[in-house]
Amino acid sequence: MADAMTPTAAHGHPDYLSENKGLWNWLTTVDHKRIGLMYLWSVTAFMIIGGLLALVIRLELLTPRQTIMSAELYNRAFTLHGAIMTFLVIIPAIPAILGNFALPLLLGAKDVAFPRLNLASLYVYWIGAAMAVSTLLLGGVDTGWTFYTPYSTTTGGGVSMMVLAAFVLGFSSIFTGLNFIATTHKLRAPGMGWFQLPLFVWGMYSTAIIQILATPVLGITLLLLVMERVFHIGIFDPQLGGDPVLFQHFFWFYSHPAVYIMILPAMAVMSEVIPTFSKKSIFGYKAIAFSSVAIALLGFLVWAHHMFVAGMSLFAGAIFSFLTFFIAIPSAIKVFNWIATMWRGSIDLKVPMLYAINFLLIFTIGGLTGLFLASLSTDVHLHDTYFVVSHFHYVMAGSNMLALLAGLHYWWPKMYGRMYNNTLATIACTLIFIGFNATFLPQFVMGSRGMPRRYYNYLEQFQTMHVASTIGSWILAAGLFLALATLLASLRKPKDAVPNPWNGRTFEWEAGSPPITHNFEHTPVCIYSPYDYREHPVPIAEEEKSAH
Amino acid sequence: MNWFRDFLLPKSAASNTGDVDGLFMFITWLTVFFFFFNGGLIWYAVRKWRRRSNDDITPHITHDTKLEIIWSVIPLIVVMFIFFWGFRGYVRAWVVPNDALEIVVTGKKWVWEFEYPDGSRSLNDLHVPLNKPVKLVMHSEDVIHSFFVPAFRIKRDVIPGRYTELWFTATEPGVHQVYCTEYCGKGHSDMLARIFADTPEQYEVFLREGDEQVRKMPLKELGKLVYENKGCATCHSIDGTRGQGPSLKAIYGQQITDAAGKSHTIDANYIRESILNPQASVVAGYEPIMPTFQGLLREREILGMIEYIKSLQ
Amino acid sequence: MSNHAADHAHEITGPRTYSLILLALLVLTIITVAAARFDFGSMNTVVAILIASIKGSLVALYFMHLRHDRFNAVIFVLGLFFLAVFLIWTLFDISTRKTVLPGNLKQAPQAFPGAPLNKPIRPSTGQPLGAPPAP
Amino acid sequence: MSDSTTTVQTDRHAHAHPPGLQHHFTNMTQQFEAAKLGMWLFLVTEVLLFGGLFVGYGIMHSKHPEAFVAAHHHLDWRLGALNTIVLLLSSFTMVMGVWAAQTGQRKKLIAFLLLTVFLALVFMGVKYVEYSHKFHEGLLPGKFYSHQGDTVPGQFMFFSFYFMMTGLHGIHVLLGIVAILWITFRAWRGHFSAQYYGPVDITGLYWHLVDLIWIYLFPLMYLIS
Ligand code: HEA
Ligand code: HEA
Ligand code: HEC
Ligand code: CUA
Ligand SMILES: [Cu+2]
Repeated sequence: MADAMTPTAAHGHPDYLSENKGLWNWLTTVDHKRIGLMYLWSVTAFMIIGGLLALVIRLELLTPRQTIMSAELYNRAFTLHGAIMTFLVIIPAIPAILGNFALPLLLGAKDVAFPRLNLASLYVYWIGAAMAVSTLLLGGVDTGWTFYTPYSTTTGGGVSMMVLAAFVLGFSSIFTGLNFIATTHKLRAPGMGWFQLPLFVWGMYSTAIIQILATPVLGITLLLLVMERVFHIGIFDPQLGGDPVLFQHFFWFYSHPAVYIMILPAMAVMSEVIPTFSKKSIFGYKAIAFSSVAIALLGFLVWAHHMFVAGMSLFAGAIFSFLTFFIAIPSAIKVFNWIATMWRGSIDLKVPMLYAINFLLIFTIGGLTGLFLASLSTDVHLHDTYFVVSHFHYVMAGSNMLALLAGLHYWWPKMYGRMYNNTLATIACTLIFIGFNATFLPQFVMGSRGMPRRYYNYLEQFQTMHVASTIGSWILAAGLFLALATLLASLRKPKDAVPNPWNGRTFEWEAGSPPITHNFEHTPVCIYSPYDYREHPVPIAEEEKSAH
Repeated sequence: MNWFRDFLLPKSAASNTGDVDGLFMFITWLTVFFFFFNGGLIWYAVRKWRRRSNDDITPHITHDTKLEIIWSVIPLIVVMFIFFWGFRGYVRAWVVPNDALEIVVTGKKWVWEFEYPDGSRSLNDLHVPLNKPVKLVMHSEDVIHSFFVPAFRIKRDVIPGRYTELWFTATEPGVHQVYCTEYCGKGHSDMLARIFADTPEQYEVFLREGDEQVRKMPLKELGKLVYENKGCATCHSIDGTRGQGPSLKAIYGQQITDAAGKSHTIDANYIRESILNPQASVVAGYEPIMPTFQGLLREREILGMIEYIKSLQ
Repeated sequence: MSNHAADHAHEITGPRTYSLILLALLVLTIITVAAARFDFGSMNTVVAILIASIKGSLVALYFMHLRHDRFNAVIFVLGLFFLAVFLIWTLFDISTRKTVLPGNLKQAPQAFPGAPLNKPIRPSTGQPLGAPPAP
Repeated sequence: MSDSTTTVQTDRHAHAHPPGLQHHFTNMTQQFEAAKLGMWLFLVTEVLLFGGLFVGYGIMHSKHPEAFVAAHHHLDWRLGALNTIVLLLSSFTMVMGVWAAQTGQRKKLIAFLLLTVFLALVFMGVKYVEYSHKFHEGLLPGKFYSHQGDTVPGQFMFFSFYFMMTGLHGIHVLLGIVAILWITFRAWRGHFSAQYYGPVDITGLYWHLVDLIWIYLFPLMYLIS
């Protein structure tokens, strides 16, 4: 992006990993890169916990009736799986790991706007995580991650604690979002206008809008739920004149936009990885940028599509269904733009690109199955069946996890200054793709055949598909563990990564691998478009002149 | 391609499913198409433009407005089409025919209770006549449940403090599975029910003698069920205390005097008459307020009642 | 956006304006109280909200300097906009819900604290349901 | 908020940084604008947090209008109005404090800030009177409601909202008092000048939002009919 290549450590500054070693220095750091890494390992830990819970769930579902645990335990298991995966894994995953690590680098900034708030967000995350895990000691939570009233106000166990944990985790998410918006506005490198922002930044920015606007409503919803449990304030209790379905409005006003907190960052990663490995300018920069914002804003208008069968009125149902469909348009635009980016490029099938291609395929399925659910009459049949479970695993577990892995493999050399074993990582990627589809494709079929979700016991007729799904989950787990092991193994080598291993054009590749604490030896200046892959890039200023 | 539909969806057994199935298959094919379309494009691109050397030169293409408009407008048309199709099916499922048979459904942890227009009730088994619209008026006694019949493609939440409705016309005779699809706790996955879509003959039998559950029940138990479910309990106690009506405890074989001064022995015939034609002899000291149960109790239920009263010694 | 910053630093509103705004706010407070004693029928709440919004705008525009702060004003209004969406659409659903009743009930059973719990009425008997029989 | 109020970081490049400028900003204006933007974003989250309660209140009010109207007669609108005036005055003194900071008048700044704190304490005092009165009559939230002689059933729900909303607001007032005291302390230490007054401005924004919320709470709680 800038003219000069800064060689690593030319001035003799140690990189951010080597400087000020020691646990205490890490725990008190305000360096966005270190915070990103601490998020990485925290989230990975919870992903493993959540994933093991998923394996346990799948094992229980191997046979009808009791296989390895009781109904009560099963209900606690899927609730904890859902809550951990959403609140502790996927919402922080890409923004807090890759966003924290890469966003200031991509902007050519020294840090995020509020570094100490950034560290606070990590601590808040840890507190929330500790609270969530502590519910295990309080007897577990058996409400499902959606906490629907009146079940959640009447059941025992650690519901209040889990709800407060989600409340606390909300703040962590708000802090991150707030930081990203302020950073994008105020800390861009000289010369970097809005349309020279790398698209990753646009994606993070749109995500942050949702984090800021929606998360507080989740906060107040959860507080109301706790109040209902402790004080019986009555708002969700039909016997006291309240309305249990009102809770669902409150919950989904946050949680639908929240699903775009999960996918927009994934799309943001795609917009970096695909041009880099196609060695070609991103196709339709503005369309992708505006689609991100459009998805973020439209996402606020459709929440009640989760409630089509909850006794909603005909009109309300029709309006919410109608609006839901509009989100498919910006999503479609993005998918086609990415494919067009690959068209006539020079496609290098390195590991991040493989993950990106897998993402495209899996997101196509995940997104299009959303249309079954957005359409009124088919949703009536499919609501709360395994079809929905499969839909959201395709978009959350599939798309987001693949994008996280793509981004991780993409920026890994930057993070740790080391290259991983390409062959092993490719095998892992293949296993994940096969395992993922083997796990979740059968779930579409059993769902449309009527298998309800959150069922510990099921009718014999569904067993074949449950068995297939369970076996798939083992392949998937094997792939994920292999991917993790490959990355970890690379850490035992000396640092061998060059500053720009993939020939990327964005600023982070001008910093060292790994970068120094303040990122750049010299503040970079934005002269070329971040996606100009020509042999002789044309400065933006000239390009604009010739356009007139 | 019918095998594919039959693989994905349970066999349809109600009148309104055609719309849903058609749309379902349409979106299925759309998904399959786009999966292979996108996959094909990617595959082609990767085959054709795989990186040969690090100095590959690529064209500098930033956008193509015409193309981008095309691939925004086509999905827009497609989704609007889907919306209207889905909306049509939803409206059809929404508007209940006036002549529908009304059945009141109560969901509670973790059973379904059905109440027929004649006041008889059953647990987890619902009998409906074939080819007649049936309307379910549903409510819950505790948490939210959801009534789901895959073969009819219908589902609606069952909510405490409020009634919701659902209707269908069964077109396939036989037994259809009902699930609870709103998570409601420990017994959620066992909160199942069955809908028996009866041919006219079967339905006749059901109306006359009750469902299988009732037909198999010992008389005494059936009597107890009737006592609890048909409202006897609101006026008659079984522990000897006086209510709006005399207690039923230990009355069998007793002598009583009615308001007209005639005396009767309480035997099977007397009980039968008291139920079917209560005003024929009103027990002294009571108002003649007992309603007749003519037509509301089946013959076997009356026999059960007699046995039950006999047992209350 | 950031380049505007320096120029605005000197646009300092003085005590005079602030005092006038304070006066306006106090007067509006009196008007709210007065308006509350007056019956506008179904418009009562609307009038109250309207006056509150005028007051709120004064605070935001003058005391919080949104008058000179276009960008932050956009952010703030965006927040209010989505809050309005939340309120209006939730109310819309709740107010258009279909009231379903079993054939023999004319009116939905009402529930309130203190009163017996909201036991649904059993159509055949017109009586509230008793304790659920064991399955 | 706290990020803008941080002390100088030791910078390896050892440029001559103005006091109060953090290492990753290039100049004071940039830092001030960023902090202000951050504060506004935070205020938006506050609006939506309270907004959720307002939505809940609005819906329950429309569901049980008689109960809410009957219940609100237990509130004394005169105390509510008094508190409204107190908060408006405090907003005024706060903004005057910001003005004093902008014009570099340290003494006036401290005076106005202390005045603001004083008014905030008056507000809390009045709230204390109101609350103890409610406690006394058993007008408590949810299951603790023990008031006798209600004519319309369902009045308890009004008080659930009353306590949640004024309670959350009260917590914000308390936090505001702490923040203003901290700013006063820093003003007293001479941290601020006509060039560097960001933290005062930002605390002011927060305080005005607390006022703004009360402006809506007052008619909705005390004056409904
Ligand atoms: C990352 C998370 C994520 C994402 C991105 C999405 C994306 C979408 N979701 Fe999903 N959804 C969830 C997570 C997500 N969802 C979760 C967690 C639940 C369940 C929660 C619970 O109950 O526990 C859920 C449930 C859910 C429901 C409720 C189902 C029910 O309970 O009955 C609905 C209904 O409308 C829905 C719709 C959609 C739609 C229309 C999209 C769209 O955004 C998809 C748009 C994408 C595409 C359309 C594909 C790309 C386009 C092309 C390849 C071009 C071709 C396209 C056309 C011709 C149109 N989702
Ligand atoms: C991000 C979200 C996410 C993710 C990733 C997953 C992942 C998986 N989920 Fe989960 N799931 C949910 C979110 C998620 N799920 C939610 C919200 C629910 C609803 C809960 C409710 O109903 O309340 C649900 C419910 C749910 C059910 C339905 C339960 C029921 O309704 O009865 C099932 C059943 O099969 C299931 C299975 C799986 C499986 C097999 C995986 C597998 O993909 C897991 C594989 C992962 C591992 C085996 C861990 C290995 C990981 C590593 C080694 C780390 C690697 C990391 C790096 C390299 C950085 N999930
Ligand atoms: C509305 C109140 C009411 C209901 C409901 C009711 N009864 Fe009665 N019943 C009475 C009254 C009052 C009497 C006494 C007057 C009479 O004999 O008519 C009575 C009398 C009787 C008697 C005669 C008792 C005696 O001591 O001679 C029998 C037997 C009886 N009822 C059975 C039933 C059965 C079985 C049912 C339910 C299927 C039922 N009743 C429902 C009010 C009721
Ligand atoms: Cu009842 Cu699930
Ligand atoms: Cu959604």
